[in-house]
Amino acid sequence: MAGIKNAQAPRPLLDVHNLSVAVKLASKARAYAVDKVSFSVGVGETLALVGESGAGKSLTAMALMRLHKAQTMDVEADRIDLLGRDIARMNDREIRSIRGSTVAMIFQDPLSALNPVLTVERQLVESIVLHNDMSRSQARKRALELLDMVRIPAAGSRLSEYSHRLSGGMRQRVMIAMALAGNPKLILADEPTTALDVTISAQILDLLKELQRDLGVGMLFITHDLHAVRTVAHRVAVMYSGRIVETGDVSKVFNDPSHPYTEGLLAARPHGSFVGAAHRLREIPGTVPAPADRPAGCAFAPRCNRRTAECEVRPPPLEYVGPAGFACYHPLQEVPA
Amino acid sequence: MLRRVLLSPAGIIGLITLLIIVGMALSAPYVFPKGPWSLVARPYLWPGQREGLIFGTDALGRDILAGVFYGSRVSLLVGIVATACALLIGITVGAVAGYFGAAADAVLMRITDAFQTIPGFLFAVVLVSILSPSIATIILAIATVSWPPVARLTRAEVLRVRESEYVQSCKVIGMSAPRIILTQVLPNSLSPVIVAAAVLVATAIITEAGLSFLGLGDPNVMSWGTLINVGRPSIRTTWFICIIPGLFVVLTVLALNLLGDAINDALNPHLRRR
Amino acid sequence: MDRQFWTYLGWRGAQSLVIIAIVIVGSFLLLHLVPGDMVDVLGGQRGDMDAEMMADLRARYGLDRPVLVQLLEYIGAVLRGDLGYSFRNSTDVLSLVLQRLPTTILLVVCSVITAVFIGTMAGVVAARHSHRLIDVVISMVVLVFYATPIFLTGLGLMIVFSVKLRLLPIGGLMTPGFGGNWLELVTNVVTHLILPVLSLSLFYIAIYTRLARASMLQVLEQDYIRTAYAKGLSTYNVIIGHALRNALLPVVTMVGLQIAELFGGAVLTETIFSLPGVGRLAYDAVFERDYPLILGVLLVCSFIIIMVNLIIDIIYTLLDPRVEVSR
Amino acid sequence: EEPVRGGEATFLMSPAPQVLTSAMTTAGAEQVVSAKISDSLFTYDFNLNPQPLLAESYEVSDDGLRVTFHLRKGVKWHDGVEFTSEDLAYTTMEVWKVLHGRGRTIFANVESVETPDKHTAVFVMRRPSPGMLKSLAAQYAQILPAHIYKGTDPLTNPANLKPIGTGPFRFVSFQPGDNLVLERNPDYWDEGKPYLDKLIFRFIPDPATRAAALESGDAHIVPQNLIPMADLERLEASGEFDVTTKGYEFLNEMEMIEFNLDDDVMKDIRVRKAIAHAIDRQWIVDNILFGYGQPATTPLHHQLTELHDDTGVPQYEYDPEKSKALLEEAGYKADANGVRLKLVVDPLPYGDHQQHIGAYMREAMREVGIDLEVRAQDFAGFVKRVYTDRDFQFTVNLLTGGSDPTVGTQRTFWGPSFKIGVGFSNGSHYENPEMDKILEDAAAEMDPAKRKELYHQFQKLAMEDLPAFPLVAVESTTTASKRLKNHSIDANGTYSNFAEVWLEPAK
Amino acid sequence: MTRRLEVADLVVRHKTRKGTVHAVAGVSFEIGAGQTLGLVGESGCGKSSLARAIVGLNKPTSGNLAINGTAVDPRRPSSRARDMQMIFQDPYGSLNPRLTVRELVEEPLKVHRLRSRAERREWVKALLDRVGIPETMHDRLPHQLSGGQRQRVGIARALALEPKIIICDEPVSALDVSVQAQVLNLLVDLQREQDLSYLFISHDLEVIRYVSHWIAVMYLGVIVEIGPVDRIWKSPLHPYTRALMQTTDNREMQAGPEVKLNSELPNPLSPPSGCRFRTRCPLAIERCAQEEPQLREEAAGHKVACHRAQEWASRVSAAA
Ligand SMILES: Nc1ncnc2c1ncn2[C@@H]1O[C@H](COP(=O)(O)OP(=O)(O)OP(=O)(O)O)[C@@H](O)[C@H]1O
Ligand SMILES: Nc1ncnc2c1ncn2[C@@H]1O[C@H](COP(=O)(O)OP(=O)(O)OP(=O)(O)O)[C@@H](O)[C@H]1O
Ligand SMILES: [Mg+2]
Ligand SMILES: [Mg+2]
Ligand code: NI
Repeated sequence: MAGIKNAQAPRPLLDVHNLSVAVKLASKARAYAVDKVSFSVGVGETLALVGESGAGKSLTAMALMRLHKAQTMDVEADRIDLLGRDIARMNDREIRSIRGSTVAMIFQDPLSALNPVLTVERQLVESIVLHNDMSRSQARKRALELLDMVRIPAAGSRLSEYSHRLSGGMRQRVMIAMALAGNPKLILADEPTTALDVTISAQILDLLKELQRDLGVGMLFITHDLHAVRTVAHRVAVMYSGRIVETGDVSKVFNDPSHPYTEGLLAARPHGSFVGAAHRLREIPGTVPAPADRPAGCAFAPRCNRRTAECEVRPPPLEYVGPAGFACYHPLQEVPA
Repeated sequence: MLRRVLLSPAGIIGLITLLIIVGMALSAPYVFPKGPWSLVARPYLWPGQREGLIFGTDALGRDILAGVFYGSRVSLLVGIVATACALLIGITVGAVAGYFGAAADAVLMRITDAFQTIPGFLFAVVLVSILSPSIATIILAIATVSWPPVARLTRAEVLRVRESEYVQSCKVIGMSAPRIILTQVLPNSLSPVIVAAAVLVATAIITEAGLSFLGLGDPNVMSWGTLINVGRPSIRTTWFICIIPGLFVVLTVLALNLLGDAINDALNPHLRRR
Repeated sequence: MDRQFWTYLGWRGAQSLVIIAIVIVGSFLLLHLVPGDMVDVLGGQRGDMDAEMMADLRARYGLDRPVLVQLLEYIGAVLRGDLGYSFRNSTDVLSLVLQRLPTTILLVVCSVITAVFIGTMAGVVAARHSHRLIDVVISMVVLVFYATPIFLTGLGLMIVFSVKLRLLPIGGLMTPGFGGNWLELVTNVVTHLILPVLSLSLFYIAIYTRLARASMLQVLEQDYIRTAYAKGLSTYNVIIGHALRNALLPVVTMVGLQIAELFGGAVLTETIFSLPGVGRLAYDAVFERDYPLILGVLLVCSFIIIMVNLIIDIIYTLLDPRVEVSR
Repeated sequence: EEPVRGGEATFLMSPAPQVLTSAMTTAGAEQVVSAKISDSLFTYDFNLNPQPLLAESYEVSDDGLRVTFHLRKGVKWHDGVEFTSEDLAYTTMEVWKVLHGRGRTIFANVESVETPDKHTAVFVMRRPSPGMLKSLAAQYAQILPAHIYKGTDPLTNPANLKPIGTGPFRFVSFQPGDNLVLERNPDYWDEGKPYLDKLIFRFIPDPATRAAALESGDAHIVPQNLIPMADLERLEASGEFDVTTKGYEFLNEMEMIEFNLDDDVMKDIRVRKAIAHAIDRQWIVDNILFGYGQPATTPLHHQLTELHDDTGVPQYEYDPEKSKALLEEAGYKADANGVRLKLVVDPLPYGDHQQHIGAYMREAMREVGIDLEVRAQDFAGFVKRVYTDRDFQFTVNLLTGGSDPTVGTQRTFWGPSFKIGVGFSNGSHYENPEMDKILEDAAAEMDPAKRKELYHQFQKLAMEDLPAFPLVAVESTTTASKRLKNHSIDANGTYSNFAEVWLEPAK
Repeated sequence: MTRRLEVADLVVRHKTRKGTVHAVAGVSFEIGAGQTLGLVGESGCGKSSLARAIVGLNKPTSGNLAINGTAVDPRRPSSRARDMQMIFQDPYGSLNPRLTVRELVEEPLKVHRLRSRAERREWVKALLDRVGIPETMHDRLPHQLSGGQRQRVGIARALALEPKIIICDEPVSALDVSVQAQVLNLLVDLQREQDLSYLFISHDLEVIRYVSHWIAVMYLGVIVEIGPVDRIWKSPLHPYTRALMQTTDNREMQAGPEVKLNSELPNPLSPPSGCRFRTRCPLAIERCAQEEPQLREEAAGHKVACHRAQEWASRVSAAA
């Protein structure tokens, strides 16, 4: 399937330069769970951030909104431009003022992300009142509108419900409605469908895609589901152990990957049946290193069959070829010397 | 784990204090070979009033320091034995109720509830006085009123562990229920109970002191409670008789709690690191 | 509150009945199987009762029949709302207990409220600044409270505030023979209660502080707190609006579990501050082998504790809509 | 000093009274409070001579079989009804003789009470009872209003909790277990009295709290050793409080060892003597009683000045060597640890003193090779063990001697008073016909000199046979604010009616 | 082909305070030697309940079970252990955190008192070697292993008693994609080597397709479609199966009615009357509400429970 084509070159909405997140470990050492990642999201564009568990996707999103745990983590960044303002230099008040209004978030597990003891209405209205100059009754009306917008049937009666009474899909819709309450320009969606069933997940992906198109917001879509990336994203950035190893248009990256990891990831997914074809899946040997155990050079080197001595010395830089880029000394397209 | 405990300042302070008190308990017969009861001087001597009697004498002219030394033996003994009994009852009840559920659970938990709805200390007072105060009845009474929380805690943990996949997997490999309880469920559900045990010992020591305060201590056994009881009527004048052993109670309880907290902290990240 | 809630309540009610039955049978048998009965004590105190007179008394009080018969009769009487007669006090047990109950309830309720209120506040503050100086200070202070036996706290407070400073009365529930309007009466009772309540609640303040701190820390880790921050709420609003209510849930549960202990602790407090409550009533009754009275006190206390627990369950249901699922 | 009218005095007690009349109970708390509400026939001076109260005078016939009381006229019950000889007759015959623990003994010989007129009552005796006249103070002989009690069950009469008396103070309110409030009786027969407007009793179980209450000025008077002895010195030294031992002449408490003569070991008088010699009673007086008492030389308290006489009475001075020799003689050889025999003592669980004496004895006995265990139990357990199960070796008991040997001491040594199940009777199970005869004769002897001689024989014999060993004659203390006057002016002390008590206004 | 496992009319009910859930409402299937039956369905449709009932962790309400042709009382979870084992979903929760890798794998042998100590050691070593756990890790505790390694230990443990049937309840759902492939390959290899039969549960259709010989689709406690992997993949007949296929990259599915789901699973406490799927089915007709469709064979081994299945079946066969 083809990725969604984005007609004109996007105006940058979010421009991140060398964002790092250092995690303080028990032994007082620090490890970079996110290591100098740079990316941008254009207006009306969806950038998918994919990678396996522990790659640092969530931390990246958290760090942008400064929602990381300050006691155990430090965030460093050269620059994080959001609509021309550098949010890396903002103080807490300023950050708070963009949370929910300019940037909204959707989380992976809607059950735990909704407050269990407050009604849907209370939580929705809270967001609405916070970011719009509205009375309570106006806010209630707006809440109903939002629930309709995310296609919750019988929205009126859902307002007084508690989250545990809603189904998984419904909860995620409520989360999305809450995210939309402040009319954000950018939505950070952290694995919004991972906790959901395939059928529901498809519905939510459709909804997100539609909303994003209709409202023209930018979206940073975090996932490890490659199929989901194809469905909703324009561009994709592949993360591996805290670094972006490859980025580019979805169709380019998926159909013609440059980085061996990207390729391995794509090939590891079952395609077809072993019964007839009797083929085995492509394995990537080993496991993702934890940030503290990351080797000096290319983080993927220990698992890579193309590695050379060079790979183990210094991490390869992310090099751009047009809009696409990859971080590998031995990309797949490399003409063997 | 010990290392983790020792890494936290609270753990170290707690452990050292406790070791000192245990040391006092062990060394008592050597330091005071004549025992805690011998009448060494005039009653109500103030601390330091007479050389060699740094804590003074009690209402009968016994050396309070000796009493404190010997008292630590009894207080620790009461604390530990009562806790051991409470743990034995509580863990058994909790494990059976939690693992087998259904009728066993209903019956055992109602009994536990019944014990929990009777005011604990009051019940201990009733028990000790009708059975007549002795170290055995005091231990019995304390154990009787302190097992229900252990049972609840164990049950909750067992319920959690029972549903875990590794217990399921043991059922699938054909392990018998008793063996599962003993080798799988209990070892994995007792950490919070161990933490609670430290606090239980502390509570037992306080309860013993409280009972003695009401005159329900064992008169043949020198505990901190005994001293407190002896000193209590004259607390307005010779407050030290009451306060010194009282401070030791406070210290021990503090130490046990600090240690319990440290163990808890040491166990927790371990469990959370998944 | 829907039907489910009422079914649940009915279920809890049934459980409570079973518990009370266990308490009755258990304590009755316990008290009747130990040596020494009320007549022994009576005989002892009167000094010159002969065996016949004692046998007479036993017959009169029904103490000469088989224990099981006595038990069945007792249960029958309890069902009729009759807790027996305290011959020592020449009054029926129920009215005796009811006369003393308000004092104890006042003491316990005030202590619970104080402990929960101060404890939760301290716990929230400590959690909010966890691992900083204020947290350490709160934790240590509270631990010392926790480690100090109630009687030491009580006597200490009394010596300082009543004897040395002469700020507060020494004991009792109110000035004997107090006559005044209700406002003066309330003031009078309050001044009498300050020290007992404080000494009883200090221990529990510690428990609630630690609990509230732990629970707050745990709640602050939850995803919905992150959601609240992501909405753009201020820390204050997040804590008050989102975290507190969730953090209170274990506190509420703990109140239920601890109410019985507080009644127990009341024995000591009432003794030290000479409050005419049920704790002291029971304590005196024990020494006089006034079995109907001891039983009555235990029973009424259990009953109240069970009722309190039911109320707490209802509060819990109001605070946490998930109960219908989790219980 | 000129008494001042007015003021409220607070009286601390423990335990709390359960009812407010003492006509049916021997419990001390009831006696103290009811004496203020209801007057008795007499009060007693320090030498235990009766002083008129409701009885203006009395006479005894020569054979001692008719005792006539002339009652005071114009005395009214608090409800306005006149007090008459009918009240006395009713109370004597239907209450004291039937329901009062001591009364049953004291008035055992009263056959009937004749009431020739409203103000004369004649006690018709079966045998002379000289001791009876020592026992007509309020604590043993509180008179009840016949118009309220007659025809009811006195034990459950509601007036027990809302008493109607003839005394200087009227009932106002009673919070069981907490306080009792009395007010001045304006119609009191002794016009002008009482001086106090209000008398408040507070029942405080904790000794430290009592001391604190006295010190903080919340209370004015605390009777009967209810202030810890250790505090007395300091309180006295403060200059604000008085400590007095006056006013307990009728009480005559004695710390006494009762040996169980049914016990194989205790049967042996050498062992009993050995125990007696092993105890330093002066130590007990000095260190446990803080000097409030004397080593007892006979079973009769030294405050019973008329009868107490230790001339020629065998004494058991503190002498461990003698004690060891006696044990040796009795066949108890020391083992490797120096232990000759193991014994158990049961101290009466009432107050701390017996426990402390027990604890002291454990140490003292060790000196002579007796390994002593001090058993703990509560009051009920003690009574049952000693008087019903008789499962003990010896006790440390606190026995009330009373105003006359017939009231108290007699039951400990008189054979017939041994009854299973009866508390504080003849706990030793001592039976000696000679002794029985002496006691019976003495009880009925009208001639004071002969009576004294009989009791002297009693004291000698008791100390020879040693069924019980009197340790210490206790002197009880009353601690009171110096502002409170006239509270211990007769033998009844704090048990008297407090009509004379007055409170100096605070400066 | 021998029948390893036969399940007939299995019913599992869970009593809850709110009512009774018919988690498995009459399920029948069989698995042959060396074959895999893949079981898919949405969360809550009863897959785990079914699996647990088969291994004896749940007591089924009714139904029959036969292993190698011999009937086993499904209500008595006695010694099925040596014929049948299970691999669990959660690689973190399925191993006792206090036992070493070696002990974990040895445990089943000890329980059944099989082999001598030395033999046991040998066997454990061989097993761990086979699943790819290097000897250096044999004395580690579970928390010192990665998710994939744990799952391998779980597999070795399941194989210790040399069972022929293995029930795999979502064995790879919790694993990273790159590790998933390793485990899937291992499972497939083991099957070939040892002639194992799998009941393989997943909600990932691609995974199911990869490992299975047969696929069964479950919906609210019943199997709505079952058949050989290729048939199901290429010509699914049940609208629900078709809806599931839409969520994959299945490009081989034959044209048929477009089924897009817009609603969620109904409350399992009160499943709809008639066809359970009708409330979400865009193709439902009146009959669906009245009559519960039975599994009917539409082609060799391919059974569907849908009143309208024949309509598309004829079209499919026409197209074929
Ligand atoms: N609070 C924390 N303390 C220490 N390390 C952390 C913390 N949170 C995350 N990490 C580490 O940081 C790394 C990145 O975590 P992150 O949550 O961003 O991964 P992710 O890509 O979102 O994974 P997933 O797909 O599982 O959500 C991981 O190795 C994780 O162990
Ligand atoms: N122990 C239980 N008690 C009560 N209800 C249960 C229990 N186990 C499962 N259920 C219910 O039975 C139904 C089927 O659950 P089951 O776990 O078998 O589904 P599943 O298909 O395995 O789902 P998943 O894909 O989420 O694992 C669900 O509605 C579930 O709520
Ligand atoms: Mg994440
Ligand atoms: Mg499942
Ligand atoms: Ni595609």
